[in-house]
Formats: sequence, structure tokens, C-alpha cells
Amino acid sequence: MAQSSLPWLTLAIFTPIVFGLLVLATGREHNPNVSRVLALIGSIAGLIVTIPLIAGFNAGTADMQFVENTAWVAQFGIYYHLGIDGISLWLVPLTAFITVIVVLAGWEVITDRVAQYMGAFLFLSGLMIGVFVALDGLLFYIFFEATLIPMFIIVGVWGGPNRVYAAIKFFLYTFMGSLLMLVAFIYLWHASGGSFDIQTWQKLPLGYTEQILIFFAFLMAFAVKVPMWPVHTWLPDAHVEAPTGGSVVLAAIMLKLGAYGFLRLSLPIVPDASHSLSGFMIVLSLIAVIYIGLVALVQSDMKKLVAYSSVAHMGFVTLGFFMFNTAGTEGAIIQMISHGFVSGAMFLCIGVLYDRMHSRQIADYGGVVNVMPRFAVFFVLFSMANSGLPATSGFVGEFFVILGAVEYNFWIGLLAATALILGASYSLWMVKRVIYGPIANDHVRALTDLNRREFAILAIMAIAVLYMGIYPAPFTDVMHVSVDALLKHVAVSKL
Amino acid sequence: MDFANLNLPLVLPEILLLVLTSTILLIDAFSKDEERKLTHYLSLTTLAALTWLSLSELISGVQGTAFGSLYVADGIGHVLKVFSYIAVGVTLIYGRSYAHLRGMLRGGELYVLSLLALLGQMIMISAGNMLTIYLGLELMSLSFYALVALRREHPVSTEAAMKYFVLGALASGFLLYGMSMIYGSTGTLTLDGIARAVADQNQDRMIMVFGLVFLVAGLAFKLGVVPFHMWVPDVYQGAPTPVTLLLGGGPKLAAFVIILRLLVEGLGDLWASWQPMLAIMAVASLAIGNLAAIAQTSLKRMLAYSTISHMGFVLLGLMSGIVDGNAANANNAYSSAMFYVVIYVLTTLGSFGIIMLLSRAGFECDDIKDLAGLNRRNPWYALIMLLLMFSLAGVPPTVGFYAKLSILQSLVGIGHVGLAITAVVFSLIGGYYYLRVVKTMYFDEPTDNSPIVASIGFKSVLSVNGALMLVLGVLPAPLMALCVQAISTSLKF
Amino acid sequence: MELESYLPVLLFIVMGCVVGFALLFLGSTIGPNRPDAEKLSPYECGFEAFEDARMKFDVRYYLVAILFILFDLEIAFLFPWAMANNQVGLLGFGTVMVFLAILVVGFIYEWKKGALDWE
Amino acid sequence: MTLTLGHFLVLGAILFAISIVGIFLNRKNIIVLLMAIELMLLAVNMNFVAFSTWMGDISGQVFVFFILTVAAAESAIGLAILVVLFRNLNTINVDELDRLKG
Amino acid sequence: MSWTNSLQAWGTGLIGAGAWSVVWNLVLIVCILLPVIIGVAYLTLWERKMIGWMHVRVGPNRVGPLGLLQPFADVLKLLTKEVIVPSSANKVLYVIAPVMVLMPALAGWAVIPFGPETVLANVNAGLLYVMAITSLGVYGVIIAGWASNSKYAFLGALRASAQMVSYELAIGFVLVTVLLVSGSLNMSDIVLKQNAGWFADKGLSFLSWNWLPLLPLFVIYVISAVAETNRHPFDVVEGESEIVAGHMVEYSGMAFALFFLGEYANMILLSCLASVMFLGGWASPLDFAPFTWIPGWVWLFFKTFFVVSLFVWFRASFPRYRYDQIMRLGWKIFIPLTLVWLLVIAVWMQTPWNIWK
Repeated sequence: MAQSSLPWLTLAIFTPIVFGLLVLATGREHNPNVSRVLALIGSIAGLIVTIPLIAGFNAGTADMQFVENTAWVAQFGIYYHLGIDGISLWLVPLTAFITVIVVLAGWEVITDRVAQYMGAFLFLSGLMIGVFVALDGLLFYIFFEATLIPMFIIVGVWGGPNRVYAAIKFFLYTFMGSLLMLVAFIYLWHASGGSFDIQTWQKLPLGYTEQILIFFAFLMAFAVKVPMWPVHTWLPDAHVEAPTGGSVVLAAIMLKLGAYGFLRLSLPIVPDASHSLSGFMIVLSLIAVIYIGLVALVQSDMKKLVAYSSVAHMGFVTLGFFMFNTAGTEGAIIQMISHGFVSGAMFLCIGVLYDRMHSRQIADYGGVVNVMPRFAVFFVLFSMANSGLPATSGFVGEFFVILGAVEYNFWIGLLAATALILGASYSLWMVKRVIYGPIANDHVRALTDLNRREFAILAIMAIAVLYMGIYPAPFTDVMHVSVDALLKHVAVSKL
Repeated sequence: MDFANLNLPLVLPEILLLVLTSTILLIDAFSKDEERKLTHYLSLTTLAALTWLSLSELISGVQGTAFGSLYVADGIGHVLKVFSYIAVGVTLIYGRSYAHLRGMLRGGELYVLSLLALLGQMIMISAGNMLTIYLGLELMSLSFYALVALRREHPVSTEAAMKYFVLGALASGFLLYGMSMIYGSTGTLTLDGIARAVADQNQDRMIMVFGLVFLVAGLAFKLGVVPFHMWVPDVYQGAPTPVTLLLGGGPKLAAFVIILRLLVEGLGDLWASWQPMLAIMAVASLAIGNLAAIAQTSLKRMLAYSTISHMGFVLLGLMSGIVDGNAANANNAYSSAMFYVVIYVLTTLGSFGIIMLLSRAGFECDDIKDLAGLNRRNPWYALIMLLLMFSLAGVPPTVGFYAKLSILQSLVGIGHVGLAITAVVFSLIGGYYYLRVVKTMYFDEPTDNSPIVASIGFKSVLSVNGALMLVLGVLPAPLMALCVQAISTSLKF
Repeated sequence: MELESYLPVLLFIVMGCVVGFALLFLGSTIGPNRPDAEKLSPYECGFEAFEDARMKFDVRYYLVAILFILFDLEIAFLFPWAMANNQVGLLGFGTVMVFLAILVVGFIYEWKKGALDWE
Repeated sequence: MTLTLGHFLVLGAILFAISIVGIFLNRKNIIVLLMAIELMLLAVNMNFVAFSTWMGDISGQVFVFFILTVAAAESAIGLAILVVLFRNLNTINVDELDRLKG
Repeated sequence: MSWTNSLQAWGTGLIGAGAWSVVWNLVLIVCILLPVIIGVAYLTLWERKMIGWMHVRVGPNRVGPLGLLQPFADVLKLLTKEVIVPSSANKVLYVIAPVMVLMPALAGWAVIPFGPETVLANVNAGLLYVMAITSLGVYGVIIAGWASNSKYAFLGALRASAQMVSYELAIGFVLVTVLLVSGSLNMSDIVLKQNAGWFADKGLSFLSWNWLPLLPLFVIYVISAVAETNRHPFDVVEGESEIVAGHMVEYSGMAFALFFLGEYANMILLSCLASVMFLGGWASPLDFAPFTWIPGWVWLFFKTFFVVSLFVWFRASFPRYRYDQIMRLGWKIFIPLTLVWLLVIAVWMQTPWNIWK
């Protein structure tokens, strides 16, 4: 693949960051509209620069595309090495897209320190895209870690009553995990004779013990981020306390950073360890899917419920990865993208309710359909997607993963399939309690339906969810070759 | 020996500083200005001139020895001197109004003593002989004893000065005792002579190692690493903030160099004896520094403990240079340590800059709580402090990350993965208390809404300082290249 | 070493002490010894001493002491040079001039700071 | 019995040890601390002079010269700080220096 | 001198070389000390006589012919007085203090040359030794003041010691300059060096002596010596009108006499030093007969006597200085002056007109 004419990946990373700086620099507390408009322009610009990536992507090769590679810190052996393949392609526009949504979602809701709020999200967007496109280990790490700072601020400043606790917990959990990853990176750098190049690492022969240790170092980082049971406990806190936009980004994109890490680093770099520990990983994933699903069932807080459902859904993703077959892996990737839309949409919906009622307790609601019919439609739709009903995006991913699981081992497939039932239970039960039934109280009676901005946001999300559910081909087609190459690579032992 | 052999041109920076400091001292003595404007600007001009001089020496690659081998001019020296100038200059800018409001400018001693301490640091940096090391060290220490006690009417400050004095003198004593033993066993005071004597396997090493223990203890005292760290928190907290900053800046650079010169250049062949000592002290510093910092409510005290832990990192870098007598990793390790210490100084400058920014007449910004809601009072300063704190914690994309990375790389490079993991674990703990500062600034409501006033110079330097964390974080390569080049041209392996 | 030539010096010092103590001893044996409380009390202008005599005193005495230590040391440094002036030549001369210049700077400084003023 | 290098070194070591003990065990008076510090430097001087004479190398004695100078400067500053301290706290008792704790 | 040699041989044979040299030196020391002590005794008389004459009165004339036995009467009187040790005093220090004053004033004589070969200890560091030993005197003063535990004594001791150390600096600079021109710390060498030079070659040695080229320093030295011994007009230490007798206020009897003895011994010692360093020591002022017939120690005696008489003369002529004036004179006039003169001499010696080659 020839170098593209423009450094599109760099643009994808830095357009939002530059706009973020602009927003911060021009931000005035008494005139927040400047910041809002500028942020919107920035996020849209960020989305636009990702379009050439999709348009110019060659689905016929597993090689990295849009590659940029220049020496950055020569003394450390760090290169500014970017590139995307079928696995990471869709994650980039997804991030840019969610950023637009988040900027819109925070439009009137956020009135305090608007510039900082918008700026933080723009930074976050650029940094997360950076994680997805980095091909240099250290560059990956830098982006991976740097995302913590804006998110920490977002949760801590604009979050709920318990935000400080949640923010610090979030930060320390993820920081702890990633530091061990850093040691692993440095070890790999040493083992490879001074290279931080991920592709070099993938080809690097490693001993079994080394592989196991590196695998666990990576696991610490990614499992916290995904999050997998039992290190998921930061997530409900963070979700509950974060402002709507924060929850959306957290669920839609940040969790994918960890999952992406498994695919890009753990599996190809330490394939033997991945194979021998796949049982362990599958068990963890199933626990996440089933146990956390059950936990979600008993939640009384809507955000917490969706947060736990996110953990369960991410359990599907990790489950899919460790099947080592095409169906499982592709399903997991689709699940990642789909979950980005669905969970994001769910949090947006809850945000809509919260903005009006300032409560997230399921018990405070009931009969919302009577006063907010349009909202109810969206809410029901996203809940169905969340429980993986056919024709929604949620179905495609989960279906593929279960397919992969059955292919791997029938019983695992069966257990994974129970998650569909659980998902349906907690999602639809929540719908029943919140949307249907008689109007619960006067507060509910006073609710007003969606305004135009909210409607637009949710409509876009709905289109995305339905489109992906009905016609997932554009998403799946591009990844076949890359996934096959990955699986082939993983199948070969490094010992 | 005559004038030609002295190689005086090599010593030009020191000579210039001495002459100008004396001039400033006299001019100041005749000045009646309460604000010491003239002294201030003269000091800054002096520092600027020195920066220019050392930079040009660096660029033209000046190297050599003067006064026999008492004085060594080399790349490390030029680089670290430049940073020492910057540290002092920035401190003077930051500390000006603070000092003025606390009556510390009634005499120009703050300036003159700072410059003299700087002179001591420069002599240490360029020392090629134990005698020069000692004299530089004492010139610096004596200036600092007086500086810490500069607020004469302030009980805490004088108490800190007393503690610093006693422990500092004790450290000098240890260092000297070690030097005397080394002198006795090698028969020379020059570092290259010592290196030659140590390399001679026939020499009895008993006394050398005995001396080495005292030497390391003395150096550890000066550097402030566990178990010789007792003075650090008290002095950091008790000293007037500009002085604390002076203490936290240049001396670390100088201590780094003398450790490098004494242990590596002089006693390199005794690596088997000092390496474990450094490793133990490093781990202990990381542990105690980070754990104790968590419990602090005073910002300065917290930064003091954080200094201890950072110096532990530097020691890790210094100990990883020689593996089983093989110096293959030396360039890498020492340039990492140098990079670390330079970055540490730059970051510390900013952190204390913020403290001085928030202190007013009659109000000391000493408690972490005093930062509450800084983001609301002034988002720009909050952002600077955020960058500084994350840099200290080593979170990318701030430059502190590369500092830690370079040390870890060096450790893993020689197979000390265990130490690397220990360092990482304690950095994580360290992350917590830096985070607490950020939390206080961003999440808490301000308790004090008084406007933040500062001179244009202060504001712009602080802004540059904060931005540097990010700029160097994105482009650390030139600075790192500088360190590597300085180390590789200056040390012979 | 010519340590032997210092023996008379040592003896002289001892002798000096012996003479002193001998005279004291003589005085206290020959003289009367009739102590009483009034006689043994410290000298005050007619009233009882109401506090220990070792009280706080003017800080300038400290200052003089400190300055003395420093200056005396400078003199000690000048001794070797003065002795070897014929051998060290211009370089030694230059060095001492630098040394004295710094000394003078310090002197002017303390003068201007009022360290030498008594009232 | 003739005096050898060892005797001087042992003397130096004993003086050094006394000064360390003086610094760490003394809880009463800062002046004693200052004296202990001086003693410590003298112990070092003893070592240097002994070695220097033993080896016939003059540089050790030069070092002693400088140590003496610095010791004087050090005691000057120490006394100055002591005076200031006494004016502020009205005590020179080591145990009463406890304002700084954390 | 054959009889001394045979005496030496006899003594060595009697008790062994080591012990004999001790005994022999003790004998010599007594030979020096006795005249010094007698000199001190008669200096007190001379002082009273001379002041008397300057005041146009007679002075002591009752005890013995012309009052010549007066000193002995004084000694006897002091010996029979009670030595009081105040109850609140620090006993040991209280007793040591007067000895500490007296001892240096006596011990300084060890290195004074009375003739070309006539010196007890011809040590190379003679000048250094004198400086060191005379500096000890200040300990006696401060210990006396402290040990007495009396306010007057304490204040007096502080004043005295501050004054003494201040002037010691000036003396130190003067001595450095003398050293510079002589190039030796050995007292005999210093004397010999003065008797060389252009005038000395012409037989006019007194014009080659240090007092002429170093005249300002000579003046400063003499004045500083007066201040150093706390003599009038610099005797605020014992100024009767303010702090009675300063650090000596609590002393009585022989203890008090020791201070007195020390003060006068010091005067003689410093005068003698002045003679050695500036006035050509034992050398005769004119280097030809009949002056060269007179033995060196006589010349030294007369020179010392001359300088001591200057002390007395000052006492009789000047009013007492204020303490701040004394300190100002020492620090702000003498130290800069000596420093400048040191520079002048140092530069002079670098020029071709160096007269001390």
C-alpha cells in the first residue's frame, strides 16, 4: 500500500487536539457558546478527516495502511509509527463520531466551565484515536495513559456527588495496570534489541515463561480497562458519577482500548501464552457475562445497570478473542463497535432522563411513555439492541461470538448463549419498569419530551444501530483479511 | 607552574560569576532600595551572561582540565551548569515578590547567597579532585545554611536552618572521613589518580571499601535519600519557599555529578561494593518517600518526600551503569539518570513556582488544601500545576514519563527487571498523592477567592515552565540527545 | 623534624603555669581565710544579685567573635605565602591578590552592613 | 612502643566516634552539637595528616588546611544560626526544636 | 665556652641525656624568668615614678632608697591578703583564669632572641608561636569573667575579649607584613634580616631596621599592643567609672596580683617583640665601635625599655577612649590600614626597587 497523499492518521489524531487547544484558549466563562460551537466544528472536522480512511481503505490486504513512520525519540528507539488495518479501521471513525455526539449531548446540559469540558473531550478523542492507530509500543502506551488525564478531569469536575472517589479510583486502577504493561514493553524493547515497534515484537521469538509473564503484564493493563471480572469494580463507580458525556465515551470507546490491546498486543506477541491461558481467560469472560449479567439484574440505578451490562458485553468481546477462530474474533470486533453505539445511546437516554429528573433510580420512574412518547421509542429500541435482539447491531456481534464459542466448545457456547437471556431480562425489565406502566409520580408527569437536539442525537444513534444490525457487511468485510492474518499468526507457535 | 598551565580560560564561568557576584555584593551593600531592583536585574543579567558563556562552550565542545587536575571542563559540566543557572534564575524570578513581602529583600543576601551557592555547585560540577569537591560542596552548603535562616524573625525557618546545618555538617564529616580513607588507601586526591589506584588489583581494598561506605553515606545525606533523608522534609517545609526551591534545584544536579565523578569515575572498579548500597538506598527511598508523602498535608512537605523518592530513581539510574564490571550500559544509564535529574529540577521549579504564586503577604500556601479550586480561580495556573504533577507522577504525555522510562529502560537493559517492577509499583503509589493535588485543584471548591497577582515576568516564566512539561513530553529527543552526548563525551569507558 | 627544639618551649609553658599556680598557692596559704556570706557574694552595687550573671548580652559581641574567627583565618592563610613569597613568584603574588581582593570585598560588605558599628 | 600509622588512625576513628555519639545522644544543648561537629572535622584532619606524613605526600596536609578554614566558616554560620534561633525560641535545647513535624 | 661544654658533659653523665636536657632547659628558663619577673616588679615602680614626674610629683619614695623596694612591699602586701573565691563562682575555672593570663605572657619569652646565638628555643616557627601563645591570654580574661559569675566581671570580660581579638587582627596583619619582608618565621632570622641592606652596609643599621620602611605598621603595632594589653587609654575594660575592674572585679589578693603580673609581663613581652621586629632586636644601631662592644641583650633591654616607656607615657597623657571609639579604631582604621600597607609592601616587593632581596 502506497503512502497516502496526506497524513490522514495524524490529522485524525491532531485535528481534535488542536481544536481542543483552541477551545481552551478562547474559552470564556461568560460566553460559553463560543466554546460550544468551536468544539462542534472541531469534532465534526475530526469526523470528516476520518472519512478518507474508510474511503481509501484496501480491504484486500492485511498490511498496515496509511502508514506514517518517522523517528521520534531516537535515543529511546521510539518512532512515530502509525497505521491501521481491518481491525482498527472502524474504531477510528467510531471515536470521532461519538465525540460529535458527546459534544452535542453536553450542549446545554453543561453550563459550568464549558470550554474545559469541551476541550477535554476533544483531547480525549484525539488521544483515543492515537491508541487505535499507534504501531509503536511506546506511542501506544503514551496515548493509552494520556487518555486518563482528561477522563479523570471529566469525571471529577462534572461528575455526581461521589465523583472524587470515582475519579481517583478510575485513575489509580488503570494507572496501576498500565505501569506493568510499561515494564513489559521495556522488556520487549530490550529483548528485541532496542525496538518499540509492535510489528517487530509480533515476530519476536520469546520463551514460554517470558510469554506468560508478559501476558499477565498486558492482562493487568487491558483487563482493568476492558474491564474484566474481577477488576471491573471501578467501572460502575465511574459510570454512575461521570456526566453523561463521560459515561458515553467511557462505555463506547475507552473500554475498547483494552479490548483492542488484546488483539494488537497480547495475542500476536505472546501467542503461546495466549493459547495456554485461553481457558483462564474464557472462564473470566464467562464469569463476566453470566455473573455480572446477574448483578445487573438486581441494580436499582439505571446507570449502574447499564454499566454492569457493559461489563457483561465486554465479556463477550474477550470471550470471542480467546476462541481463536474467525467467527469469534470478528464477532468480538463487531461487538466492540456495536457496543460503542448501543451503550453510548443507552447512557444518552439515561442522561436525558437525568437532566429532567436528577434521579437515576429506576424506582423513581414509571410510565414515561405517557409523557415522553418519542423518547420511549428510542429507549425501547436501544434496550433491545442492548439485549441483542436481531436486526439491531447488538445481535450481530453476540451471534458471531456464540457461533465461535460453539465451534470451539459446545458447552461454552451454551453458557454464552444464556447471556442473551440475561441481557434481555435486565434490559427489558428496566424498560418495563421505567417506560411502561402507570405514571409513577408527579415528577414523571411533569416530564417533557425530547427537544430537537436530543432527538437528533438519538436519531443518529438509532440509525447507526439499525444500519449495523441490518447490513453489517461494510463493517465485517474490511476485517476478514486482517483477522485471518492475525489468527494465522497466532496459530504459529513462537517457541 | 605558571599562568599558562593554569588554563584559566576554562574556568571562565566560575571566574566571571565570582567577579560579578562580588560586584553585586558591593553594589547591593551601597543600595538603599527596599525592593533591590538593581540587584535583581544584575543577578539575572549575570545568569544570562553565564548561560550564554556555558552554552557557547558547550557548542564549541570545550574540554580540558585546569589547575592541574583540580578542575575539569567537560560536556556534562556545561550542560548541568546551564540548567543550574536556569534553576537559580527562575527561582529568583519566582521568589521575588514572595521574598519582598516577607522582608527577605531588606538586604540583598538572597541574591548574593544564591549566586554563591551556584558558584559552589559549579565548582562541584567541574571538580576533578576530592579537594575541589569538598570546597564546592561547602561553599554551596554554607550559603544554603544562611539562606534557610534568611527570615531571621521566623522561628520555624531558623529551626529548619539549625537542623539543616547540623545534619549537613554531619554529612560533610562523613564525606570527609570517607575521603581521608580513600586518600590513605590510594595516596592521591585526584579522581583519575584514584581510578588508577583502584584499578590496580594489588592494592589492599579493605580501607578503600571502608572509606567508600562513609563516602556513600555522606553523598546520600547531601542527596537526601533514605536512610539519610531526615532533614529533607523539615528543611523543605521550614525554609522560605524560594530557598526551598533553590535547595531542590541546583544541588541535585551537583550531587548527581559528584556521585558520578566520585563513584563512577574515581571508584568505578569498586562497583561491586557501591552498587548494592545504591540499590538498597534507592529502593528504600522509593518506598519511604512515596509512602510518607501520602500522609502529608503540607504541600512543601509532600514535595520533600516526593524528592526523596525521585532521588531514589536517580540512584537506580546511577547504579545500573556497570554490570559485572562491564560498562556497556554505562552511557545509557548515566544519561538516563542525568535526564531524570534535569527533568526533575525543571518540574520542581514549576511546582514551587505555583506555591509562591499562591502565597501572599501574610499567607503561606503551605497546605494542599490551599490549592482548592484553583481551576476556578485561574484555569491556566491549574493546568500548569496539573501538568507538573502528572510529570512528577510520570504520566504521559508529560516529560516526567520519559524520565521514568529512561531509568526503567536502563534497569531492564541490565536485567534488573525486579528493581524495575519495584520502581513501577512505588511510582503507582506516588501517583496517588500527586493525583490528590490535582483533585484538590479541580474537584474542590475554592475556599479563598482572592485574586492571584504576579508580575509579568513571573507569569510568563511560569507559563513557559508549565508548557515545557508538555513540549518536552512531545519532543524529548533533543534534551535526551544532549544528555547522551554530554555523558558520552565526558566519561571515558 | 626538629621537634627537639620545641622541648624548651614546652618546658617554658609548663614553667609559666607552675609559676602561676605557685604564686596562687602561696597567696592562699599566707593570706588569711575568713570567709563570710557577704564577702563571698558577687559584687553588686549594694543589693543582692537577683539573677544569674550569665545573662543575654549584646549580639555584637557574637559578631565580633565570628568576624575574628574569619579574619584570623585569613591571616593564617597569609602566613605561608608571606614566608614563601620569594619562591612562589608572580603566580603566588597574583593568587594572594585575588584572595585579598575577596577579603576586601567581604570587609567592605560588613562595613556597609554596619557590622563594625558600635552605636 | 613506637607510633605507627595505625595508632593515628585509631585515634582518628575514636574522635570521630565520639563526635557521632555526641551528635546523636546529645539532647540538651546545641552548642555541644557544634562542638561535636568541630571534633568530627578534627578527627578527619588527624587522618589526613597521618596519611600524608606516612606517605610523604603533601596534598593531605593541604586538604587539612582547607578543612580548617571551612570549619571556621562553618562554626561562624553555626553560631549565627544559633543566635537567631535563641532569639526566636529562647532555648538552645535540642529537644525543643520540634516545630517541624509531619 | 668550655665551661658550659664540660657542664653539659657532666650533667649528661649524671642523669642521662634526656633528663639532663630537661634540667638544663629549666635552669635556662629560670634565668629568663627571674629577670622578667623582676622587670615586671620594677616596671610598676617605673610607671609610678614616670607618671609622677610627668605630673611633676615625686612618686613612691618611702620604701627603700628612692622607693626602690616599693615593688617588694607591694608583693608582700598582696601575698598576705585573702584570696576570695565567690560562692556562686565556678571554682576550678576561677582558679585557672589568672594562670591562663600569666602563663602566655611568660611562655612567649621562649623564642625571644637575646643575641645572635642567645635564644632558648631557636625554632623556625617562632613568630607563629608568639602569635599563638599570646592569643591564649584572651581565654584567661573570658574565663575569669565567666567563672566569677558576676555581671560586672562578665561584661568586662566580654568587652576585654572583644577588644583584644579586634586588635589581635591588626597585630596579625602587621606581623604578616613583617614576615613578608623577612621571609622567615624564625625570630633570629628576622633580626638578622633587618641588619642587612644599603644603610646597614654603610654602618647605619638603625636606618635599615623595619621601623622605617614599615613606619605606619610600627605605629599601629605599638598602639595595638597598648589596646591588646587593655592599657590606658584603651582600658575601658576596667574603667572604674563604669564596671569597676572588669573581669578582675571578684579577684583579690594573689589571684588579683596574677592578673596584674600578667598585664605587665605582657607589656614587656610585646615591647620586646616590637624591638625584635622593628627595632633590630639585639643589634646595635650603629654598626661600629664603640657601639658594637655593648652586648646584644643590653641593646635589646634598652629598646624594650624605650617601648615600655611609651606605654607609660600614653597612660599619663591621654584621656580614656569610649568603647565604640576603640572598636572603630581597631576595625575601621587599623585593619584597613594594615591591609593596605600589606598590599603596598607586597607590590613593592614585586618591583625592582625591592629593598628586601
